[in-house]
Amino acid sequence: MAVPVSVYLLFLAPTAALLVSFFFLRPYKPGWTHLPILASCAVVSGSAIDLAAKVYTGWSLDQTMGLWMAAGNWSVSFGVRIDGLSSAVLAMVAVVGALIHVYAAGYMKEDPAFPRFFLSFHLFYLSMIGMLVSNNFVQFYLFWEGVGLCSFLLIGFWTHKPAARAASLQAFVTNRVGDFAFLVAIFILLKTYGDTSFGRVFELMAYGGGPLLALVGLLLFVAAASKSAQFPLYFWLPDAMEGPTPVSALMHAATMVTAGIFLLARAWPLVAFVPGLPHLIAAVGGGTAVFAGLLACGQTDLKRILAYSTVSHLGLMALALGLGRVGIAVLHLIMHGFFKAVLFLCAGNIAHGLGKSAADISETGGLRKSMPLTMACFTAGALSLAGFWPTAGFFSKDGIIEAALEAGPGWLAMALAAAALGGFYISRMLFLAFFGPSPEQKPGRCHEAPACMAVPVGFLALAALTAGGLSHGIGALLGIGRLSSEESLALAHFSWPVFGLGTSAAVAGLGLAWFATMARPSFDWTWRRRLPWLQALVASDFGWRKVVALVASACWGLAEWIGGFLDHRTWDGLIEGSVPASVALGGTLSLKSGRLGDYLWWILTGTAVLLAAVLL
Amino acid sequence: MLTALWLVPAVGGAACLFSSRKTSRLLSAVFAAAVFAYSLWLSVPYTADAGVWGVVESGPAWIFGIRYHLALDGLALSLVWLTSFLTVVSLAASWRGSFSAGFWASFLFLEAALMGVFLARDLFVFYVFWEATLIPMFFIIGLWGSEGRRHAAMKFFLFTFFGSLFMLVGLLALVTHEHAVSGVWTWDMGALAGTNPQGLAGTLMFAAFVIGFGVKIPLFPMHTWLPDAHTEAPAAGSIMLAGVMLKMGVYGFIRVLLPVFPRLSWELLPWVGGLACVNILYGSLCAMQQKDLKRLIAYSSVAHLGFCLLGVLSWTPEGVAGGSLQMLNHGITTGALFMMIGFLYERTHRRGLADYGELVGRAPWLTFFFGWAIMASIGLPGMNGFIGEFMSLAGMARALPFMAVVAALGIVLSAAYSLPAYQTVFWGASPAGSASSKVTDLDAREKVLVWLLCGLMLYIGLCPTPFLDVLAPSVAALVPYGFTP
Amino acid sequence: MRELLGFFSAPMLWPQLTLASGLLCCLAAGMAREVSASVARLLGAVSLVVALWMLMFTARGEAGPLVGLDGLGLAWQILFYAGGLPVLLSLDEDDEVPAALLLASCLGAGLLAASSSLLMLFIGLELMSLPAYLLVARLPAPGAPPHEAAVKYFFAGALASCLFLLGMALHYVASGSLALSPAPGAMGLAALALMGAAALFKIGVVPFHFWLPDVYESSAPALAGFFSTSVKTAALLLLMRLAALGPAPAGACLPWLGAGTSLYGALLALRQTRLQRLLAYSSVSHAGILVLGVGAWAAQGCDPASAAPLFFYGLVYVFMSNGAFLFVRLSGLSRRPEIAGYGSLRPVHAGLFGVLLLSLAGIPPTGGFLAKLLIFWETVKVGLYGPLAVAALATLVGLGYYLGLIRDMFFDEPKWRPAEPEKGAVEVLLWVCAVLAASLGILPWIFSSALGRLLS
Amino acid sequence: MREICFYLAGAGAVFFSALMLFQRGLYAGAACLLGALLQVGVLLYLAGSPLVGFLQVVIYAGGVMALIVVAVMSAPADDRDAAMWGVFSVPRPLVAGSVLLLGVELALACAGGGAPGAVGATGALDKTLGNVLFGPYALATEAAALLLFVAALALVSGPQRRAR
Amino acid sequence: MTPAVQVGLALFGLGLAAVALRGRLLAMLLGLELMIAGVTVILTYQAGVFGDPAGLAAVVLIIAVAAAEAVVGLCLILRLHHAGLSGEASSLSELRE
Repeated sequence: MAVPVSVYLLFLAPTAALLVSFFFLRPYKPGWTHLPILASCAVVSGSAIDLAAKVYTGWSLDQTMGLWMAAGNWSVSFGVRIDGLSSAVLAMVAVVGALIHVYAAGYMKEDPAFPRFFLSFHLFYLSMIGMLVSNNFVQFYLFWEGVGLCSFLLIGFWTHKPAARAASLQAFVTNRVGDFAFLVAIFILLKTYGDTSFGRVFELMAYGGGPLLALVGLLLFVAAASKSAQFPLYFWLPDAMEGPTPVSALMHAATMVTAGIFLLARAWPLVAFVPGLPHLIAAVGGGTAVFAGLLACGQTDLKRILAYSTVSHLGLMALALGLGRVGIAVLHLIMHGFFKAVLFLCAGNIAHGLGKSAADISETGGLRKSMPLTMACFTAGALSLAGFWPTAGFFSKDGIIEAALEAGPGWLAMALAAAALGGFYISRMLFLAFFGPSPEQKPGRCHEAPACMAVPVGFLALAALTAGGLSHGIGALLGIGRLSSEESLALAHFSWPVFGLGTSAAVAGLGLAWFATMARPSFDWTWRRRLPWLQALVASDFGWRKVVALVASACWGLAEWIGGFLDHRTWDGLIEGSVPASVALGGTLSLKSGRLGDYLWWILTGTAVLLAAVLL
Repeated sequence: MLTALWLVPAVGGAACLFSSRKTSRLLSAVFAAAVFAYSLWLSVPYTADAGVWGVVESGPAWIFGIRYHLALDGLALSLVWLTSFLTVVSLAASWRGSFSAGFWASFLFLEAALMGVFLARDLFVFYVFWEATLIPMFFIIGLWGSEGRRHAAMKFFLFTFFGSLFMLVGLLALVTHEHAVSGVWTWDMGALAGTNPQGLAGTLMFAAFVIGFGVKIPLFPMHTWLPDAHTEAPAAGSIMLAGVMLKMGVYGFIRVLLPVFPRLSWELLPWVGGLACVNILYGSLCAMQQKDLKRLIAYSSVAHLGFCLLGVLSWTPEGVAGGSLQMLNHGITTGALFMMIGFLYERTHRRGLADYGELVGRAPWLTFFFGWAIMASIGLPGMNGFIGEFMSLAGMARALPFMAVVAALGIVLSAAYSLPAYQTVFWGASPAGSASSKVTDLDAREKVLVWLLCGLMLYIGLCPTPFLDVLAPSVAALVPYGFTP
Repeated sequence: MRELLGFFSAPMLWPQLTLASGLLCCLAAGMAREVSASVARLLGAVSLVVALWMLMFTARGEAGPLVGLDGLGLAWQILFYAGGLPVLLSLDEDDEVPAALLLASCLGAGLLAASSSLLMLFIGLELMSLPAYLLVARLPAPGAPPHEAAVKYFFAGALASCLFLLGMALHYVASGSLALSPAPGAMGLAALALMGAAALFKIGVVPFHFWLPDVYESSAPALAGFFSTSVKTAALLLLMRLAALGPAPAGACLPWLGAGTSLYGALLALRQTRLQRLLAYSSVSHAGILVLGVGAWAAQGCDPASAAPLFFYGLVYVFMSNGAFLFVRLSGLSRRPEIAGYGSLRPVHAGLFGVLLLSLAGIPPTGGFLAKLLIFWETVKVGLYGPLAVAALATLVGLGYYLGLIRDMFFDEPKWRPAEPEKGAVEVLLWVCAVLAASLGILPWIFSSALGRLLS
Repeated sequence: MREICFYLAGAGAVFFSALMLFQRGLYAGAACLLGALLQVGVLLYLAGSPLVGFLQVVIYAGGVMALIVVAVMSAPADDRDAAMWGVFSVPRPLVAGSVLLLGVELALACAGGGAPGAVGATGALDKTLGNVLFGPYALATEAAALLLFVAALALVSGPQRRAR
Repeated sequence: MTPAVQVGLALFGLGLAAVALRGRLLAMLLGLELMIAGVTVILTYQAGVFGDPAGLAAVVLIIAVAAAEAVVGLCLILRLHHAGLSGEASSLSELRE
């Protein structure tokens, strides 16, 4: 099967751009580092769209490209798989990522470490692209970890900030917990089938697998939960806001957090194989969606609100997935990419306008006058997030509600709660940031973003409003070269009850937000003062952060105990102590008198012992 | 001419010893480079021959069944490469230091002894070279190390000698056992392979070998010499110590223990493999709380060698190949890390984590490369460390899945001990009185060296097949002895 | 009369006769006023070398009730004479008497090797020991308390001789002959134990060893080297002869005795602050390994041909120990701390000593390693794992002080300026000893065939 | 008769030895030893080896004892006092006793009679002794002679040697 | 065990006791002589029993050797005395451990 040039370009363009930038531009023209990278983004986007178009025509590709490692009859290969799932997500990631690149070029222009930023940024992008087109689990893992590495580098990009360092470390280590699960899953697959390519594994699954195969789905879910910030392991994502805003945008919209959901969608046959696991995923996802939505309502930092909102939406995707609606989950993933990118970039615009790296709600307000474009774009994103017809968010969120409705009232309640909460927190943010009362300082101080930042935001806002039109196309795309069952990939059909439920939830959220911010401007601050325990509860994520801190400090304490007390003092001390001990033993054994008489007595004793030994 | 591989450096060492300070440095470089070139050239006859033992060299029979017998297979070849390469790197890394002739000579002597270990096919010859490695390393640590060098050198020698005694007794018992069975006195590894002693005597022999090789690896709980030795050794010494000398233990497992005791090593896999798992977890946990960069890397070596051993013990092609490759990988990666710490130490004479901070601004290249090597060390896919660990654990997962799972926890811990240290030193705020102000970025010589090593890390990470191909015949020759499920 | 002459023409005694005539020539030359003592000593040394050379032509066999030379005795004479050479060559006093006494001592060892009767064994032992007592008094170490060691040595040695005599008498009572033939009954066993005690005393096995460090410490270094090699190996031969006499279980305690001795010696050496005393305890430790080897040899049936490991150990030890004591002599060091930094003052001498220490410690590729390996191997062959473990532990402890010396020599800064060492014979001897001690580990094929011929 | 004589001499030897053990003074000890050695001489004589007995008496009771006396006399001054005859409490009865005992034994021995059962009295051995010593045992004899020579050397060469 | 052997053993034992118990070097030397005398008794009588002239020859040689030994011992003691040291064994304990 011929591999189209576009596939090669997906890898070659970023690699070439990185090499050129690293070796030639960074040392000599650091200000130009981004140019080849932006060009590469364009090439990648073009290739991705080209591939999506090709796939739309019914073409798909699963091709082994080369041997990675081999021993005996055991081997792992490189390969690409371009099918409906990968091409749809790839197109979104490529385009949204490219736009964020453009934005970042403006946003980070002044930073002294601009080249370092851009190189890491593009590597991040490359890793995600590579992951999407992988045709086997090991290669997927390669890029999966590459994403993790870049997130480490970028979250901690401002190395001088202790919080950034801590957040990047936390992100990486937490992700490694998921990586551990992923790795174990791969080992089980290798042990069972001797192969990890998606097509082959799912094919062989029909003939059954070992008892360990049931674990694979679970382990993959753990991996996805760490990457896609599901409940027990979500905590790194809000903290990851310490990175520069474009990083957050890229991470939330395109490159990182979607990886987990994508993995589950990819490996859906494995997940569905385990009885009960889909419902577990749905429960965790729904729970996370509500949990994070509640927390998002209590945040004050613009980016943190968005971060919790991402967690909540990832939960919704997991909910859809768990209910067997992979297509809807992927659709929401794509739509979420558009509107979340716009929201983040707008938040970045605000911070940039304020001349800060992050902005708090208390510092903003009334920005509609000074930043009209940003306000417009943000509104578009917010509407999309809240799921108002006919924005992009509507199409996917309706699907989720429909899926929940079909599955049962409990699931429906979770989905609706998450939707209502989404409506609330995003409207609250919109009102407080743009419409609410200005803080003391003059709003005029704030300025609109420059063109290279505004243009991508505009495009993304447009997408957030209109991408819903693509949903049928995406639905058709997903079916091509599919590995999962047809019904799991089916999208929702419009129905009035669902429309009514979803829209009313969003409206309820919006109304409540208007009531809590515009009607009673002081409410948002006063409850924190009146109910300090509630404030504390929100700050600690309903106590979960404390649990995490406890676990971390327990691990650290264990390391201290083992490394310090057990290893160094006790065991090594024992070994080192053997030297003085043997010297002392020699001292006890020595005859200190030095008298001839004693010598003779010892000789006689020895003789007597010998005699006794011989005779007795 | 395999003899040349150890004789040339030995002669070179002697020549260095008796020449002046300047000349000896040059001389050592010439000899080391020649050996390296020769070791690369050796891959030609090696690959030309289809057999497992590409090049064999055998002397006349000696006393008591001992025979001077050297041979080169893929595994040995890869380690010969590593040795000659890291010797060149070590010498180049200490090029600017003011060392006496003995320093340069010691490295050549060390190279000679290591070559002998990897080439020997006769257990007696193997043991002689095995022990001979201790002498130059003793002097390297003791003469050119840092403050605690006297103590560390003694501890290193005594501790490893302790293990060697077990190995010696095991060897004697094995040879005697073989004589009792076959009526032939032989020390030849090939002849002893498949001897397969059983019962209590066999188990005791097996245990003696495990201790003998385990001390070198170092296998928990025989590891406590390692942090001291690595920490106090000069940078070049640490490179050789971690880069090559630790591999001797795993090499002994592959070369001697597994072929000789196939059944016992399969039956006792839960015990030995369990120790390797403890190595991984315990080493990582110890590394987490170290305040000294070199100690930290040293403990990380404890963990990494656990992966090697697990792979080798799995008796699967991928496990053995992965374990073998991991030896190479660990040599390159840890060698690079110790080298860079050496560069830092050269500038500031400090090693504490708390002595540094904010190096990213002062020494961007160093930051970049150190991060690179750290990533390779924690097994990031795309880097060499991943290939070794992945293949080892994949092999172990086929043998004893539970053990692979426990070992895989090490990848979480590796991030937890490496990255905080990296952040503290290179990213974090520079504390009061820190040595950071004295740090300058890498110069051209240092950069070339680091590029070489880091390039190899990436190359092996993405394209390990050339190396795996070299290893393949040895792996294929070993695995049939095994009792794979 | 014919018998009398036949004796001295017996070819198995030529080396001994050479030594005897060398002894007389040496004394005669010393008496003459116009001949300097060095010439007299040279005559003695020549006679030793000639005796060594004559071993090549010496025939094996019995001659009369007293003389019987087998491969063992022949091989061991190499050790005695080679062990005596360094001290003879390094004497520098203007006196021929010490040289004569040394020759007498070597002659005694030689007679011991060639004897097939307990009586001759006893006389040989005494002829070896009496000059040794005198030499301790005659050639004391610088700064040693006068006479103390000699007196201790004499009284302990005389007591051991008396024990041997009693054993001999009991053996005679039990067997009716003084020949080296087994004596039946409990009395025979008792006799064996008494004579064994004397042999163990001479070897310096715990707890018969207490005289040994005192004597080695207060003898001139080269003389201590002689004691630790020739005298010790002669006693070892005596022990082997006795082990061959006894029933198999009689030798059963030897491995444990030997292993215990090696560990004891090592532990005590660890805490010594005087170099010669340290080396003395190290020699106790080595003697323990040798006795362990004798035990393994006895357990294999006392076949002379399988004594090769013991011989090899003895041979290597001749060079290692003599070399180490010669270094002490050459450097003029007496207290252990004084050795600190010696490596930077006299790198060559320190290097040679380092090689000797590594050999003593048994690190490959030196001769000490191969020697130790062979002994250990013998114990493995007979399954004596318990004593072997103890001996291995002793090796480890031993490494502690040998390596400690190397560490102090090379890793420390010199705190003390030693006297300028003399050039000449001692330095050359040190070189020879070090080179041989090191190369015997990798060159034993030179000996492998010759040794087989010698012992079989 | 000879049997009585044997037991008498044996008891005498043991008695004098035991007496020696408890002597504080050196001269007294030496005298006791002398007594014991003389009794041993008698024992050897009784064993049918008058030559050996004679040698025993000559070498020990004669030569060696003389040397011991010299050594005692050369002891440092403060030490010598304790070893003086004056402190010697049992000399006269002891000397008298030993002389008396010797006389009785000689008389008994001369009185003849059968050899005691414990003794294989063979005077013939004495006669072959020379042949043995200078025949098959010549080497041992020579070695012993050399040993005596060495001992002489020990006495002749003091620690300070004549200057050349 | 004939009476002669018993007498010899007794002499040997008493000599041994003297060596082990007496603190004075000369007294110990006397003990040594006594031990040797005991051995000569045993050997002589046993030679008679066996009718073996070699046994007698051994006795003669032992006497000679013992004499040489005594001479050496006395010589050492004399030197001690010359050096002004007392003949007490316990005074010689400078070398120890």
